Amino acid sequence: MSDSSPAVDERLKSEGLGARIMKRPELGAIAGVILVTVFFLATADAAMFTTSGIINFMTPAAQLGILAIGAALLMIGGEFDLSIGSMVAFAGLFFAAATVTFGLPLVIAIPATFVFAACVGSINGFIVIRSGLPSFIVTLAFLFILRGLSLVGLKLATGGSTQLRGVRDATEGDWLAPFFSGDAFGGLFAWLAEKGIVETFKNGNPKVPGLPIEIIWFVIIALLATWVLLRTPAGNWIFAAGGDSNAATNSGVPVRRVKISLFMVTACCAALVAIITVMDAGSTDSRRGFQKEFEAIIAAVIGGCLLTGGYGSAIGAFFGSIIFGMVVIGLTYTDFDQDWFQVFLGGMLLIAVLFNNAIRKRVTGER
Amino acid sequence: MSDSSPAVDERLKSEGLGARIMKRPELGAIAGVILVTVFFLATADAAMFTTSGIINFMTPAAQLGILAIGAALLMIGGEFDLSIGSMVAFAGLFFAAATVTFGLPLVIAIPATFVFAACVGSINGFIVIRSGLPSFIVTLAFLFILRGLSLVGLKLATGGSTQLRGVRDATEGDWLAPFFSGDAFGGLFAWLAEKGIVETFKNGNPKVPGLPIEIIWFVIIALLATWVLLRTPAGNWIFAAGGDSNAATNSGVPVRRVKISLFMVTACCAALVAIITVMDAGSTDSRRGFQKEFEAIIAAVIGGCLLTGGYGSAIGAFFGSIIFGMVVIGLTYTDFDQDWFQVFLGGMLLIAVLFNNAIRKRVTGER
Amino acid sequence: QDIIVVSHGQANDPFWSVVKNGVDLAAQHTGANVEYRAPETFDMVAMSQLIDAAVNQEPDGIVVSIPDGDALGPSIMRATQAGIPVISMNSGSDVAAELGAALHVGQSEFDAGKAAGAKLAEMGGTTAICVNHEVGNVALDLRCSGFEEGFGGSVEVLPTGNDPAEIESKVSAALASNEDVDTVMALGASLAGEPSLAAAKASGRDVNVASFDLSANFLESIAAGDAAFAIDQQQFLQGYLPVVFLANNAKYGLMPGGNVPSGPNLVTQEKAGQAIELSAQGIR
Amino acid sequence: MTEDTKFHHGDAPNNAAPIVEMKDIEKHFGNIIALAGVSFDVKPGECHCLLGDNGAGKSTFIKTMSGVHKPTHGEILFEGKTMDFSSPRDAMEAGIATVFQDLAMIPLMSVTRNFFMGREPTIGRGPLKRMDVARMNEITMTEMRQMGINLRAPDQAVGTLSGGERQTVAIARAVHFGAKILILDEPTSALGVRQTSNVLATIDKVRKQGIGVVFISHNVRHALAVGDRFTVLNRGKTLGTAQRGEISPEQLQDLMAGGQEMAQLEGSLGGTV
Amino acid sequence: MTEDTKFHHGDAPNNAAPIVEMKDIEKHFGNIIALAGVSFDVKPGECHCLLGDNGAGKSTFIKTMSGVHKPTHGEILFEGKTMDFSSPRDAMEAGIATVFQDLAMIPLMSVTRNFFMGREPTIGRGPLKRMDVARMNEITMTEMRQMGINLRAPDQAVGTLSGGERQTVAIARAVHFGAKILILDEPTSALGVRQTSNVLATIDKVRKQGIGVVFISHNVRHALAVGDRFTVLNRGKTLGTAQRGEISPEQLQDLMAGGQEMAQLEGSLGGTV
Ligand SMILES: Nc1ncnc2c1ncn2[C@@H]1O[C@H](COP(=O)(O)OP(=O)(O)OP(=O)(O)O)[C@@H](O)[C@H]1O
Ligand SMILES: Nc1ncnc2c1ncn2[C@@H]1O[C@H](COP(=O)(O)OP(=O)(O)OP(=O)(O)O)[C@@H](O)[C@H]1O
Ligand SMILES: [Mg+2]
Ligand SMILES: [Mg+2]
Repeated sequence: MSDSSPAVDERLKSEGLGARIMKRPELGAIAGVILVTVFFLATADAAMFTTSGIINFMTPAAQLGILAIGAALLMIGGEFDLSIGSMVAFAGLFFAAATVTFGLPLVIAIPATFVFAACVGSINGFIVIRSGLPSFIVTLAFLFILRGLSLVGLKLATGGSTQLRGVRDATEGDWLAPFFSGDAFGGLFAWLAEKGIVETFKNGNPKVPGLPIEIIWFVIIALLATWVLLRTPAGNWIFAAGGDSNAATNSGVPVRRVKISLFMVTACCAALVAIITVMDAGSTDSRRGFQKEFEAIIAAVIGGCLLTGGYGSAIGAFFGSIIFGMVVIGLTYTDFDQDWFQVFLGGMLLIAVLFNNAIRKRVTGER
Repeated sequence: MSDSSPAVDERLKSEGLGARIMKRPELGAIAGVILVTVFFLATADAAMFTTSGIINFMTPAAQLGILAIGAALLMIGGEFDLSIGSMVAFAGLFFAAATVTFGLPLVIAIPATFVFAACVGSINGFIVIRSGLPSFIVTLAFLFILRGLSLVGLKLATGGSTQLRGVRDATEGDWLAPFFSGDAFGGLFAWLAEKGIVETFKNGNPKVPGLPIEIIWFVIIALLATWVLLRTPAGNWIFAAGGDSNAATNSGVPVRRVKISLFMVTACCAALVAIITVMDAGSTDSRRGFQKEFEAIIAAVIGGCLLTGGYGSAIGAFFGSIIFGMVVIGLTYTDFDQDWFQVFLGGMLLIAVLFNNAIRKRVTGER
Repeated sequence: QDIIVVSHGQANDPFWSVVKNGVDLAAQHTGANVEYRAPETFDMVAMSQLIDAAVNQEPDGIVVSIPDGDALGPSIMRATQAGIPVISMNSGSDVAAELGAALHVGQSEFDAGKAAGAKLAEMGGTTAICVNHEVGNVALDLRCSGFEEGFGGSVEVLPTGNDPAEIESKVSAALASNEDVDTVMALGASLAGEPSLAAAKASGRDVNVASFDLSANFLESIAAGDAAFAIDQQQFLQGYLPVVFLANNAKYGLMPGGNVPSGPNLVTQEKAGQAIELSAQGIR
Repeated sequence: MTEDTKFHHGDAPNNAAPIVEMKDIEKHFGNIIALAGVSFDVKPGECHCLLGDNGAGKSTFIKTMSGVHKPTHGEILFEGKTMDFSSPRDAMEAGIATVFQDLAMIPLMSVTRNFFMGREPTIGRGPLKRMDVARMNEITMTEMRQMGINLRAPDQAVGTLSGGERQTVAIARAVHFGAKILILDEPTSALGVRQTSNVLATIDKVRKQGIGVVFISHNVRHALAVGDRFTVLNRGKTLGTAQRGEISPEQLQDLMAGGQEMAQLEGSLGGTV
Repeated sequence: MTEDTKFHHGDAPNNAAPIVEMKDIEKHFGNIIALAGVSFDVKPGECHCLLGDNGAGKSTFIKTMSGVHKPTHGEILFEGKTMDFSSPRDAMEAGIATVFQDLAMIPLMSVTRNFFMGREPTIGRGPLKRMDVARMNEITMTEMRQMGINLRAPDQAVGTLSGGERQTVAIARAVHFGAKILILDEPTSALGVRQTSNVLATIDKVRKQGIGVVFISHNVRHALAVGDRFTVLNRGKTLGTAQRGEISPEQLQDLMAGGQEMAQLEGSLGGTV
């Protein structure tokens, strides 16, 4: 009973650093990123990997990624949310109407949008929990409902059009605006351009006016989600709820509360994307976020999340979004006939995931 | 050791017929069908429930249903196929090219299409099995690849257009055509119309020329799939493979073979829908089957299949497709503004599923 | 009277929402009971089923768009054979008469594309991209091929998704990877036109951007001289006129004797100002 | 089979108020009657054994005690007050820790994460409040070692542990968090001899601290080794409760078999299986 | 603890050729070494017990025998020929039936469907070939009753069975299909006394039919009751094999505990846990 633990267990082989790293689901997707990068370095126009090129593909990747991280958290928690794409449109309408139609300042409109999204998310969650139905079917219903309501709401707000404009005018000069739109570190980039570190146009303007704000949000959210998952009790509960919700309940995890909170978080991620894109575009329309739920799930799965729940990582979703964004945008930089676009898209995705998987197995010696 | 089983176990309460029926997943969806029917009886134009109206909503339900039954089998077996929608386009192109471009008779073109689809399906399955990746991501890649190839193929076959026409002319008069296109029992319906049993237009033409062939296929496939699931060893293997593929393998179920076969079956269902719709429409384009994979999964889930596998039924998918078809087409018989269409669609789906679920719980006393 | 409109465009598509507004206004003006139906995506099979559903209700007239005469033909013929007057709109001018439609209101997508291409070539374009946000949608494919023919120079079709951010990035990428591109043709103003314009601006090059259909923002850019022009096919009329025709046909048996071309109408800098307000109301 | 053990028994005053009292519990699943009226109580400092044939309803019964199932009928008194646990978490917060027969572990999660699932210790505060991973790992390794299992690493996934290792995690967890009542549903079923004796010793230890233990087992010898009272269930009903010393191993074994005759093995196993 | 049982032992000629012979098996999972060279054989008509501490590698070892794992190193001879089972199905077709520790059952499926999973009897032919559901249900009920479990209905989902009922299904299934070798990984862990004695009696019965039995248990008494030979594993290595009669229960128990001292319980359990 009192045998002390041997310093080194003879039943363990020593393990390389590579194996230890690749075992973490959050890092597996890196192999895919590297592969895709190498592929495009070889085939794409050099413009793709200039500062402006990178920012160019990182912007959609970041918008997708914010959703994907929310979706990944929810998937790890064992549920789906198919309504996030529609939520982007609906929250966008809510936000645009708040600023344009009601003329509210951002300091009210933005929190209101988040609260509103969280409410819708909690309704989703509540129905799923109470009815015991699969979240797939419940949130699917909300996919349609929210999309439909966005259309109806837009027509109401504009008197017949499906596009609500004027957000840029309405929010111009608001002190909160720089946190949700435009580019950050404009000064830095101008300075870098002066020094010749980032490219400039022929007229001397920097090609990149700054770092788009969504990229900063993307990184912050990825770090935050990783922190929550790996270092907080809530993270432990999320894994438990998704791994086996029965066992988790029996072990004292408040599974219902966890799942409803996750639905709210996911909806808030959608609202954030909505606010950013609406402020950037200055307008919203009823098609915003179309099929984004799908892409978000794709990115999360590329990043190693299991559809069955209980396994995955936010950093994985981060890299998954980058892979997806890079492939979608990157193919435009290549010389391939664009008719073949979808074939390449599918092929690249498959190869990236297979590669990532093969590398992981090889390194960790798993079979 | 030799106590004989008591005639009636005192640990069982007696159970009504209702409870016994509702326990079967294949019949749970009936409650949803009834609810939706009642709803439309109350709100829709009376034309919806005339013979022609019923056939009108059964036609899309049947086309969706054939896919949904394939998807349901695959879901019960624990996998997804997101490429069936693209498969419809791709098999449609293959079939149209075979008949129009190469002028093959149906007796060659149809089997070739099935073989071809089965091959693609088996590639899907093979990659899933060998790599151990989730089928979601693998078939997603094929969603893009097949859709892209359809576009490329169409442009090749037509010399630049994305629409291939002339299938109707090419297949006219082929002895196999009546099995895959048009209406069955035309004579019967004409006679019924004469007798005034089915409605006629003002000018005396019967409103229904016959029973669309896809409805017959739909019913046959539903019965066949139910038979396989409930009465054959293969059905047992499908449930086992989806319920816990590890446990199934350990118990001697050839899980790999089962899963690959299911991918092939699903692809063949898609090919059947492709053949039927291409022959009916007389043309094909690269958007055919768009998002059908999604609708098929919806129908299967409405019908009680679990996304996690191992549970569900073909008859459930049958009724799920009918619910979906009825709601989509039914709304056009009502006076609701089209702007509200998606809101109603989502709402109806949610209510139908919630109702079905509530009834089942109430009747079986489950909690 | 009951009139049913079946189109291939969804109610939330900015273009088709204008058609629907036209339909709604015509319903008001004529007092007819009009319903607008469309499949969830560009799906000819689903659309033919919607036409069948419409025929079953035996309305006093049906308005359809015909992007694929083969696929929709039997359903439309079923209507005409049942004695229901049919007017086609938007697409299908080539097959309308053959299928028994009384007349066609619309513009040929191909011709519109051709006109736009010619105009852009005239403005000095030599190398162009055609931003197609729904590859395989035959109507959009036709716009691109018409554009290709009219433009004459080198044209590359750029397939994109439905997401403005993605479209902007892709157009940026296309501009960055080919320095020669001097013309961008977008197939929908709000979805593709506006982000294309943003990408063109960010590239710092002198690129002509034109778009099919209208949106208020895009029109403002035209007025400001940033964008070249927009092609308006005045789809409001495609919704409005057929309903009015059919209502009058039902009431008085009147029907115009030939097709009505609703466009194309190039909205250039001079004309843009007036269109902006109407576009914001969903009329243009 | 001997009855004189090194454990001290009967210390707990027989007249102490029970911590939990379950009165006439019934539980139906649809048309299946799993419990048809069972009464039971646990006093502080005693080990109350719940015995019975397979399918007798033992697990169902303790699940109603620990808040997993709501009883179809009957009353639960906790420290004298009527209680209605709406979830296992409530029961846990009241001080009831359970080792379920299916262990309630998440296979994909690490040993440490499973160990502390639902009750993670934290350090730091405000936004920096986080799990105290180092301490968690240490506690896990120590507690497991005390039960006789040397884990290779605290971050091994539970799904890759051997059956006995996994069961030990569940037991160590319950013991670590058991405040007033510790429920053990066949805790020794997958354990090796060394681990089993550790668990039995642990039961004795926690009992001495005044915690009430509910111990389910099919092993008469294990039950007699640590039990103070014995309640036997059969087909959803109680066959009766006996004090330690009032009943012989053979009688108890007969009761556990539901009164039905057993296969011809008696001799070979020295009276008790 | 007595050694004279009603079972007859040692009937199997010690010099019969083994059905399965495993030579120097190693199994690594990534960087974890679960088996570090284990040799083992089973002869027809004998019950060979595999004993050892938790995590010793018993389950891993029998999984390589039944085709679940491929050994990292080592050789498997089946009836004298080198065998390389690529799946459990192959092993099964060769005549090896296994009760896995985790039972390998599908919770959502009915008892009957689980019982016959992978080997369904059919009637009819051609396209009408179908499962013989009536016979399947009947066999299931009968076999379960023989093991001492009265099922309410053959279509109850396995997930709703009690732990012991579930284990009995797995055992009854393996016994029904075991042709040449029957592997039982802790088959009695969740069983009641009556069911346990039935299982031990069953082991004896099949052994008499010339089937080789591999029996894993942590219960020294159960092992001694039916075992002919005893192999003890410890930390992935064999500690040696003993014939029945060559070793006392106490010695065996010491070996099973991996040679480490046990808690102070010896007395209370009459020598063996
Ligand atoms: N969720 C459920 N649905 C239907 N029946 C159930 C359910 N849970 C348990 N049962 C039934 O209730 C009875 C009692 O089960 P329980 O698990 O309580 O037995 P147990 O005494 O713990 O047996 P064991 O010793 O084998 O673990 C069993 O016959 C079982 O089939
Ligand atoms: N898939 C796996 N991955 C990593 N380690 C594993 C895996 N399977 C087993 N192990 C490890 O191998 C060792 C042996 O496990 P095994 O299940 O064979 O033990 P056992 O002798 O059956 O123990 P028990 O008596 O507790 O069932 C254990 O320490 C376990 O942690
Ligand atoms: Mg139990
Ligand atoms: Mg084991």
